[in-house]
Amino acid sequence: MKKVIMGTETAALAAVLARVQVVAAYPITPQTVTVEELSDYIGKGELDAEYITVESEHSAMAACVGASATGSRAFTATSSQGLALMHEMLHHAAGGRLPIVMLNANRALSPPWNLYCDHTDSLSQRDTGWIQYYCCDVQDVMDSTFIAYRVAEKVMLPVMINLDGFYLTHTSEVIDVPSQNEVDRYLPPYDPANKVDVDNPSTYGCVCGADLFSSLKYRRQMETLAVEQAWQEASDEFAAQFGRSHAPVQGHRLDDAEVVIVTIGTAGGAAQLAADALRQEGVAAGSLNLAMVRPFPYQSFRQAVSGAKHLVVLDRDVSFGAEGIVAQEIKSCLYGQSQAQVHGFIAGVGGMDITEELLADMTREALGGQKQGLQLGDSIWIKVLP
Amino acid sequence: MNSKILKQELLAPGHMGCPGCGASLVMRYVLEVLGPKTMVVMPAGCWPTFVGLYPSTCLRVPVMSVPFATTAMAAAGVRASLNRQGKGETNVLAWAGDGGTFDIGLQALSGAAEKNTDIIYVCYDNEAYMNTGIQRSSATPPGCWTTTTPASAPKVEPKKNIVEIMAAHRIPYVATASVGYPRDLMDKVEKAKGLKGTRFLHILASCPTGWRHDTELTMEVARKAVQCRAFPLYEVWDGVRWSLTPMAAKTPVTDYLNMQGRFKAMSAPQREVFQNWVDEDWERLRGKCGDTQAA
Amino acid sequence: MLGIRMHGRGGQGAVVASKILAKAYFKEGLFVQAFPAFGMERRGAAVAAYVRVDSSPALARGEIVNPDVCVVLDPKLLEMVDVTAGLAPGAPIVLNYAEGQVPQDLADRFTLALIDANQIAVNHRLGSRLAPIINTVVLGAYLKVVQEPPLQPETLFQAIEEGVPAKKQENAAAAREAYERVRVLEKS
Amino acid sequence: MAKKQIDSVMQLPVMPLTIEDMTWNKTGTWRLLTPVQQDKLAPCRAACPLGQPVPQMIHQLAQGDPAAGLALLMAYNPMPGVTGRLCYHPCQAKCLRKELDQGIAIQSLEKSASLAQGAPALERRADTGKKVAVCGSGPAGLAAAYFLGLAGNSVTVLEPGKTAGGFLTQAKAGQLAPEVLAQETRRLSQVAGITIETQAAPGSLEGMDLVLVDAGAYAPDSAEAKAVKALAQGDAEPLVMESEGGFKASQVAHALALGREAANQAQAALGLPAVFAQPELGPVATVEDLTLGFFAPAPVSEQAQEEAARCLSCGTCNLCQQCALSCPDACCNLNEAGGTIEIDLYHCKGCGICSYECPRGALVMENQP
Repeated sequence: MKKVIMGTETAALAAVLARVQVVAAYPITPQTVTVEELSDYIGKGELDAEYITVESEHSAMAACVGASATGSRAFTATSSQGLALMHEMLHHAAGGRLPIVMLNANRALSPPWNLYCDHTDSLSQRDTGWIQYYCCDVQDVMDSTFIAYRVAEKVMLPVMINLDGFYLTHTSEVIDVPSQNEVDRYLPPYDPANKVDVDNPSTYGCVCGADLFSSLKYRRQMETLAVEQAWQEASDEFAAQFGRSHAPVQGHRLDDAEVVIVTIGTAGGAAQLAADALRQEGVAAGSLNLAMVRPFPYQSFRQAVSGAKHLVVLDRDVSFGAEGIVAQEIKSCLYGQSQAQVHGFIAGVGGMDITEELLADMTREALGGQKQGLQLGDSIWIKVLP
Repeated sequence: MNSKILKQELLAPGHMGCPGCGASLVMRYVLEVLGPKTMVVMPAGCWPTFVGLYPSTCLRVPVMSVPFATTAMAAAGVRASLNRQGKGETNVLAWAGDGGTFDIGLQALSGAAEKNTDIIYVCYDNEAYMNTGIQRSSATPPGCWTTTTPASAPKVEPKKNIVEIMAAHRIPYVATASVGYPRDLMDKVEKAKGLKGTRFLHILASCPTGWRHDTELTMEVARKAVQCRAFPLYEVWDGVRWSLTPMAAKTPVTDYLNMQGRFKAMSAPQREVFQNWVDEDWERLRGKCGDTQAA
Repeated sequence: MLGIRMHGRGGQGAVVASKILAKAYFKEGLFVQAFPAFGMERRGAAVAAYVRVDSSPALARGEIVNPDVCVVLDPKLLEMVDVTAGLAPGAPIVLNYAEGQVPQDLADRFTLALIDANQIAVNHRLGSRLAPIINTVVLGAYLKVVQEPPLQPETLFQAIEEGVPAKKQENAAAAREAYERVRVLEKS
Repeated sequence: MAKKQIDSVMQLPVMPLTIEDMTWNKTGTWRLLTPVQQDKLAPCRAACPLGQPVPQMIHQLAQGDPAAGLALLMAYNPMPGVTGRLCYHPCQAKCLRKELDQGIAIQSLEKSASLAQGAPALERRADTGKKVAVCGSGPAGLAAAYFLGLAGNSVTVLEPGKTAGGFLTQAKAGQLAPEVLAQETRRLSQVAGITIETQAAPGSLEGMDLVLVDAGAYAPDSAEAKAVKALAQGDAEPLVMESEGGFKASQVAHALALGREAANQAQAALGLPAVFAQPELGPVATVEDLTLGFFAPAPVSEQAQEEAARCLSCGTCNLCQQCALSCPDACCNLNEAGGTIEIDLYHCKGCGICSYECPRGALVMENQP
């Protein structure tokens, strides 16, 4: 069924269709609509779930941990400061191998206060062990929620679905809303092999010696590295059923591309337009939307950019004292694998429209054209005061 | 034929608790009443470090060991999950020390209590952060030695009154108990078990390691604390009906203080201050209990 | 390098003893390093501490795999850990053991310095009968069997007085008594 | 109790869940002192001329099992129904319950136990083939005969009078009814398998291996005493039971003790091992050994089981299980089948709470390897 719907409403509707059983959440702009909608769905009896109105995001994740470990499908949503407050619990949820799915509305961290899009909040949680997926449009929000639960419950790891604050959270688009039956066919009920259970008592998370601790981490790394493949398979099956694909790496005109514009999140659309425009100028351009940042999709990414000589990388974030986080990730992925030059641009930190023109100009600069911003270390900062 | 005094025995021997650990005893008593259909949620503290050495555990009920600040809310998540699965009869026991309750876990506890979340919350109070090596918590009594309240910088503030805080949430049941009086303790757990909503038990759990007393005195010290009124036993229903647990004749606090190395450095004037603090609190408590009895 | 491994139980003061011993050698002009094996130790559970003594600063850190001498604060530890691990045949073991008794299997393989430290500690009012504090007592016995590098008894006793939190004189006196009363059994 | 061997991390659950309990962990190695159950001698028992296991007997009454209580008594005393009425009960004077409120009515409880139906099945040794005659059926004679019977001898009590019981037959009316005496005599002869011949005449000692004479300590010059002594005439060396000063009815326990001791002497004379030995018991329990605060004050009761429940069981384990209740390591437990307290020394950390909390001082911490 086609419907015009906003990003945050979509996230809530997707949770309903995924038949989540426990929702624990705390309001924060620009995610708030999701938790409001969910409490309304539960209130109206359209979602049979327990809703816990917690007193902080740290507690929201704690409640999800309790729910998930005891065998319920848990959902929460947050943003920026809330995600940062959750940090300890993010490590815990992943270490506990709990398949929680969380929406994160990407927003800048204070001070000073800023409510707008910025990827530093989620990217600085890269090492917590969560699968991180970045949505490019509202349909992606809907679909990736189902894929996320399916993958999470298979590999027993939590998934963070990221939505660009306002650019996606507050954008209404026409999307295809699948029926409950269709979703049920794709996403079976959560029935974990292990859980904390009175009928089979055991202790979750007690003290562990160094040897076994290392071994557990080794196993988690092994199983996390396999997520790229698992997600790809889940995406392929989703495509087979619904006709839409949501792969870890989403390319546009990459086959013969010599220069590739790399984005995460909603900038992917503008990047496609920029590549098309550059093609008009005779530049062999393509674009790549990196939907999955953790685990990093090494195989698909290396393959997708194997012919490229230049990578133009957009970062809406910065790792202070280093460079843009996505650029860093890509350099690490390509080290010893590719001769391509990585051009890191930092733009839209704390909210700025990323347009087709901006991305095309960056690409031109990378290919020797006019300077667009201020060079600082390995990055070029766009639209900043000197 | 004789039968065992504790029938459930949900604590297996072999745990890593210190010899004479009061908190281990409290767990035995609480689980004796709650039984095997109980899920325990515990944050950082002594208990989670000795409940097991992965992949082994000393408890025969399921346990979740969760981050320090989260006890009550992780328990709320468990409760919600069990309710959703139709397992409303399973007890959810949130189990934290004084640090995890009075300090870092207070926000989540208040959050859960405000919603009258259906959990039994037990604070086993050993009056300091014992697991990290005896540091002051807001449950540490004044004049008490800890590694962060050395003789050169003693604690002067009274112990935080967690019971009043919890009673102010108007939850159905709040009670204090002492490991020195197991029968009374178990009676109160029984009362808590029979109610719904947030039930809070504040239980004094002596710690020979941190309190500096002989291991054999664990229960005796906890009785003395009650007898001198430093840790009076009482109950509060719905935040408004206060009732004293019948207690033996009052003894001077010095009887209690002198048993423990942690109070050794207290001067006579400090002891007097301590006694006054105990007396004032006791009078206030009596007033509350008396008022409701009259009403 | 002299490598010392001390086996104790949580609460017996093995870590404090290792620091005192290190300090005593330091007073003799040597470079020292003392550290505990970190664990979830509880009162009663097995713990270990190490001391390195050398004429130059130690670069290695962590466990001493092949110690020159072992100090065992409690006979129960013989059941709990292999106190002889990495120890050369005939090497000295300082062991708190009941008066008049000999652990024969150890005596066959190592040089033993036996001392009834519990008794001495109780006599000097160090700890209680349930939990005597024997760490400094055992150090007195240690003096008798380790000659190189030299450690003057008075230096050790002074380090003990400086290193214990309370009952300074009693601890030193107990160590002195242990030094006098230790039974040394050369490997037969 | 062995720990599971983990060879591959894939053997473990995905979630960090445990797969076994901690009982493999030998925390018993942490222990310095070891709890040992070591009953002390209860003051009431110490004061009893017969050394009867008073607290144990009372414990059985408290448990609602007077027959078991009677069996305990009859291992020491052939006539608990008599002592339960006549004895001057020195036990009660020593009762430590008086420190708390009022002493236990021990004598009434003894009488209560004696009212249990039937005769207890005490162990009777294999037949020795020896024949013993006991002349005189006063309490000393009956006690000697009783224990010699339990020792496996063929025992005949010869009583010149019409009724067995010696001076007990002269007890004041109201103190000891003739039926009670008769019943007690019947029970003891049944338990020990002995024969009592009344109106016995001299000259029936043929074939006896030993003759024992109850010389009538109460009134050695009375006609009855003379008649008893006459029964022994004809035997070359009768063994004569005598006691300094004689006994009164109220001192029946002393007479019984004398007879019990005579049984041992007779056994020796027959070249047989002693039949009765007072067990080795520790020092007498004092009020310092008790934790009086543990016991709630309770009024004296007319009802035996209630009164029995007031007994502090000084120095004597009565399975109150305060030790089991107070163990932080759950390693002090009642063995339900055996009715004993068992301490799991594999795990006991030696904290000593069990010993400190034992209300009766029956558990001590010992230096034990």
